[in-house]
Amino acid sequence: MDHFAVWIAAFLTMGIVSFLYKDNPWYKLSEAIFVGISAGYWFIALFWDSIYSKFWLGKEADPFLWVGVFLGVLMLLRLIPKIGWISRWPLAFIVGCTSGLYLINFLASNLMRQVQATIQPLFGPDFGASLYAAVGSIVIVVGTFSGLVYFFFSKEHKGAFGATAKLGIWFIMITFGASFGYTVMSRMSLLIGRIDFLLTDWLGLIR
Amino acid sequence: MSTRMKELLTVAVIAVVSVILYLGKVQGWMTGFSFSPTVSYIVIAIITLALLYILYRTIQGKLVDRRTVFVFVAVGVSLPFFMSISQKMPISPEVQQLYEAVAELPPGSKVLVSFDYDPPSAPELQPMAQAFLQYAMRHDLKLIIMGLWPQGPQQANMALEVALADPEIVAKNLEYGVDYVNMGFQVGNEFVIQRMGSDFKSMFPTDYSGHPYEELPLLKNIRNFSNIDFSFNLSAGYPGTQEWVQVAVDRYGLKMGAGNTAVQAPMIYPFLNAGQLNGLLGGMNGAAEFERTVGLLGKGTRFMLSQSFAHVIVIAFILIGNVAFFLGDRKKNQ
Amino acid sequence: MSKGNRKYTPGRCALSAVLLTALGLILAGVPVATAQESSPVDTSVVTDSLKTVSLLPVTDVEVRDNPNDEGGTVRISWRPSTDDSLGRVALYFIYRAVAADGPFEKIGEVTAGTFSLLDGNASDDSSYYYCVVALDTKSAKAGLTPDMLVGLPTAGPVSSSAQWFNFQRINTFVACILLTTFILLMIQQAKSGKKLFIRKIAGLEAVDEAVGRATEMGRKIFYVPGTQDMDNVQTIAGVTILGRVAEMAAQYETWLQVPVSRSLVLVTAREVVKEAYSKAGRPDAYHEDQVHYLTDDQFGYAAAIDGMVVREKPATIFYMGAFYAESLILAETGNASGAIQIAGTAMPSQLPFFVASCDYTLIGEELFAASAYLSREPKLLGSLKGQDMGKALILVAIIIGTLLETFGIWDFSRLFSVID
Amino acid sequence: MRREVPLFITLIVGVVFVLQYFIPHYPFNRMNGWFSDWFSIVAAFAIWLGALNLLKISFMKIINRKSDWFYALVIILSFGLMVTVGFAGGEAYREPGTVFSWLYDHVYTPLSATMFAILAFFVASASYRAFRARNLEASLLLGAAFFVMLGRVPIGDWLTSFLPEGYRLPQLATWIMNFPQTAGQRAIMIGIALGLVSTSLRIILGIERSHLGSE
Repeated sequence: MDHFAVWIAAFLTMGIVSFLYKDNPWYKLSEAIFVGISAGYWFIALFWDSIYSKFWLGKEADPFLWVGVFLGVLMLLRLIPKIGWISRWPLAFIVGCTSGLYLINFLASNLMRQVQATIQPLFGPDFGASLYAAVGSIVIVVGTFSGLVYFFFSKEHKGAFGATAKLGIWFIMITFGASFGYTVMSRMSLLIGRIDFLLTDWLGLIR
Repeated sequence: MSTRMKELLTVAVIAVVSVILYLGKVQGWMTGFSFSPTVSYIVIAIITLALLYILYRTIQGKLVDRRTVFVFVAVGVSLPFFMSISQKMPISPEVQQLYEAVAELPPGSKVLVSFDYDPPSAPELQPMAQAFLQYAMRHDLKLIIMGLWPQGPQQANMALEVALADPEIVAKNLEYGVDYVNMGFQVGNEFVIQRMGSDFKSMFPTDYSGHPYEELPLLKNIRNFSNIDFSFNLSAGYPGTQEWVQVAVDRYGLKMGAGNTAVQAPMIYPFLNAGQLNGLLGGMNGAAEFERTVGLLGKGTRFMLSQSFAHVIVIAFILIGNVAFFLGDRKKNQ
Repeated sequence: MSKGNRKYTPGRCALSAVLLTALGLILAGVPVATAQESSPVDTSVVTDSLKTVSLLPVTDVEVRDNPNDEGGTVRISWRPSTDDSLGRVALYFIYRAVAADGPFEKIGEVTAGTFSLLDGNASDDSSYYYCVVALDTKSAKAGLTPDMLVGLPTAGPVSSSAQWFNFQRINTFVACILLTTFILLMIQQAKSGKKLFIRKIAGLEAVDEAVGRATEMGRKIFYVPGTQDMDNVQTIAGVTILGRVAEMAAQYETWLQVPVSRSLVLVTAREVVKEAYSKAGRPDAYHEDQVHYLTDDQFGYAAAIDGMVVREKPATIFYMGAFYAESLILAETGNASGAIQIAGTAMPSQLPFFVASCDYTLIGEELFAASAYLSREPKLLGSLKGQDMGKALILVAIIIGTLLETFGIWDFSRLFSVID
Repeated sequence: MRREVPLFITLIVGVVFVLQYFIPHYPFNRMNGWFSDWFSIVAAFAIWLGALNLLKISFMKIINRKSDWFYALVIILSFGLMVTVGFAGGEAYREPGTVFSWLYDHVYTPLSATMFAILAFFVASASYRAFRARNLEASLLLGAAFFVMLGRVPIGDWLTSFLPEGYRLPQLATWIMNFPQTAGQRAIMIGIALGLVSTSLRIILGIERSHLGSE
């Protein structure tokens, strides 16, 4: 059985890999299995984790949970074309909650907190410790400032303003470059992990 | 040859190769196969020559097909598996910072470890998880494990299995429920973190295998984050480190370190810089460095050679592409 | 446009800002009135039982409800024991009881040098008495028995309570009000006919061209709204932009296909596309299965779209919303198939690849500006302008703050602190 | 009714959910949790819509004998299989040893892990094809990528071992990550936060409403 399992896994692995050469029946088969199995997986996982565990799992259900059930039922009314429009109510509810929550979360953690971290003495405690540290805190202030200027929509990027915006886009490009380097690192690691599976578990070449 | 014939031929070749591979595995023809250092250097030289050939072709104006690039990546990542070349590795400050934060915890401190990833990201995060759990157990830290991703607790169990097999840890006779617990998965993303901030138990009435909260001695005095001394978050995306920082660190003042996939890591640096995090492990390289700092070499270290190769190959292709671009440009200008 | 929005005149905006702030202050005042009086303790008495284990006196124990929280927490603080500075104290033990004379139960310990503790295990319905003892290393190891605490000075009674306003968050509250005011003000100005300049966003200038190209080639347009659900604002932004794209597609009579990975997105996207087709005067051209579901799984979704792109060869592909690792799989396959690609996301880690593999990319904030930019509705453009005012304020704060901090005049950054 | 009620609902819940951040008192302190419960319940109901849509489209393909109808059949069968064993497995459907977990470990996991891993190939081909030092901006991107990629693997340290300690590639990479990268990242983050706040406001106030459809 174990052999069989490893071979199935290897067969599907190679099916996906074969797409790199070109689209082919092997890939199409793997893709169809993937779509079906994963849709089934989420269907089942949502049922047990979101509904069963909340209502049947022997604990006392919070009465407010029924609001969710009510909204869910309204959502399913979409299946009846004539009154399908009622499903906009739960949708409006979800969108309203999301907007409210995100507004606050991002305002506090991504805006306030990051502005706070940017405002610091230009010559910080590490100043003079090394060349890197000395330049570092100045770079942070200048980079964040000019980067924000780039995102101005209502002013033409001309003159000194334009020059600052230009500096900003340079910083953003360095950020992208660093991000790119890290992503390469990450993706290669994943491939290494997969090749480890093929060489070790499937072919048994490496102990 | 018609397309149909080609397809049939491909299927036949794959079938034959599969049979050979199967027999090879059953008979153990090549188990434990590896290159000697000399062979390793010859292989490296061949790869370099091949890259130079591609450069030559590109200069002549023939861009290679993307599939050639694919083959190089596959070969360049696979071959180092058979090589044994040792590499020196410097430790970056963010890894050192995490190590120090953990090392200064007194024995018996309660550490919350959240496993927020699934099997596809395991190559990067599993080595970190293993090294962290093993180090924590060797230093008598109490571990409370949980997951915001459904598959997280399974990954945690795999890492625990490895850690508990360590002879030094076996000697400590650690007991489930007293020295470590796995609380399992809970749906609700960042809202789980928020509820834990005020009431741990309401989110995890039972542990992964169904033991009630009250019956686990380790959890006796744990009501919320104020009872946790340190937390370590292993994250591959949403929900992950950003959400932990937004809720647990910013609102409840939890002390936290993080291990991230390399893709996530750059986004986490502003949090590190703002002092919201105590240390960060980024990607497999972070894992390897951490393994070195705590002196527990594992898969992270072993895979670093492949990682080096892969990076060099990608850089080589960027350079080759740019050579083609500049030469092409010059031609256009003439 | 609609009558409902008339009410946002500048005057009213300012008024409501003032009122809301006042409301906040009033609410904030509530806990001040109800907070328990702290009770200083007479610590001159040190009993014999304490001396035997060399307990050291702790002075001025204060207990009070922890402010700005949902209740259940009491803050205990004390003056350092005189022996603390001499390095003789190892630990402070903190005890709690429901009656002044015990029985006391240990609820925590802190190391020397820390002079406060939060008791998070309190119940709002009962009141408590606390006592704090300082111990040296030897007696800390030996431990204490409850009877040793008899006669020890206690602090209390105190009970925890929940507050109606978190005063520590007043700065976020003010920021929220300010931004809202800016945006509403600018919307008002825009509606009154003031011309607002918006700089060019290259990615959005190209939308028209991209839709037109699909029409010329007689091929499809794919629109991918990301892999996240409707509880992500990026998805909402993506779906909103879908409306503008669908309107153009309807005008050009080009087949627009929207594969989605979440059921709620399916429902929403259908509403949007249907609305767009009828707005463009082509309700008959709308077909429900234009928007269809694949799977909730990130990579299952990517695998399926890859297959569709290779087999159906769309002329144009849009990626607008929240994307993770699938971004590159999708964009590279689309690129290899020769489609024009326009992407937009606020996920910084995915942006470099969109920049590399797509023809145009909306970076971060530009994604949120897109729907305003495409529709050119004054109300939406006004909100962009309001957003910029917020940005200008931040820039000024960075300059002033950095100067103040560099010359050590004032800790300006504290204004932005959000830590509770 | 079709439009006003949803707009009203959005307005009310949006404002309440903004205010709950400032009000620690019950019931506001619980709202976050309720929302997450509600959302997951609604999503669990709504997935019926998605699943039915997937099945409908696949069935249509089979009935109309469109090209590739065979794969549509595979989708239906594998979906049916997963759902059947998932329900049959009961509460413990995910425990090791069940058919569901077998399918998860040996079908689902290798498929998604491989899909994730082939990104490595795409990264390499995108690097070769698309990352050109066309102008100063692109050169900065490439330069940063170059230093970070080399600086994060042992070979970078080896290549610059002739430089004094503290100025080698790994330290340079660390510096890039900690300062210019952080600055750029922060500008993007603050910008996104502003965009998000303004989009959320537009939605709450009903200025942005196309997601609610037509009359």
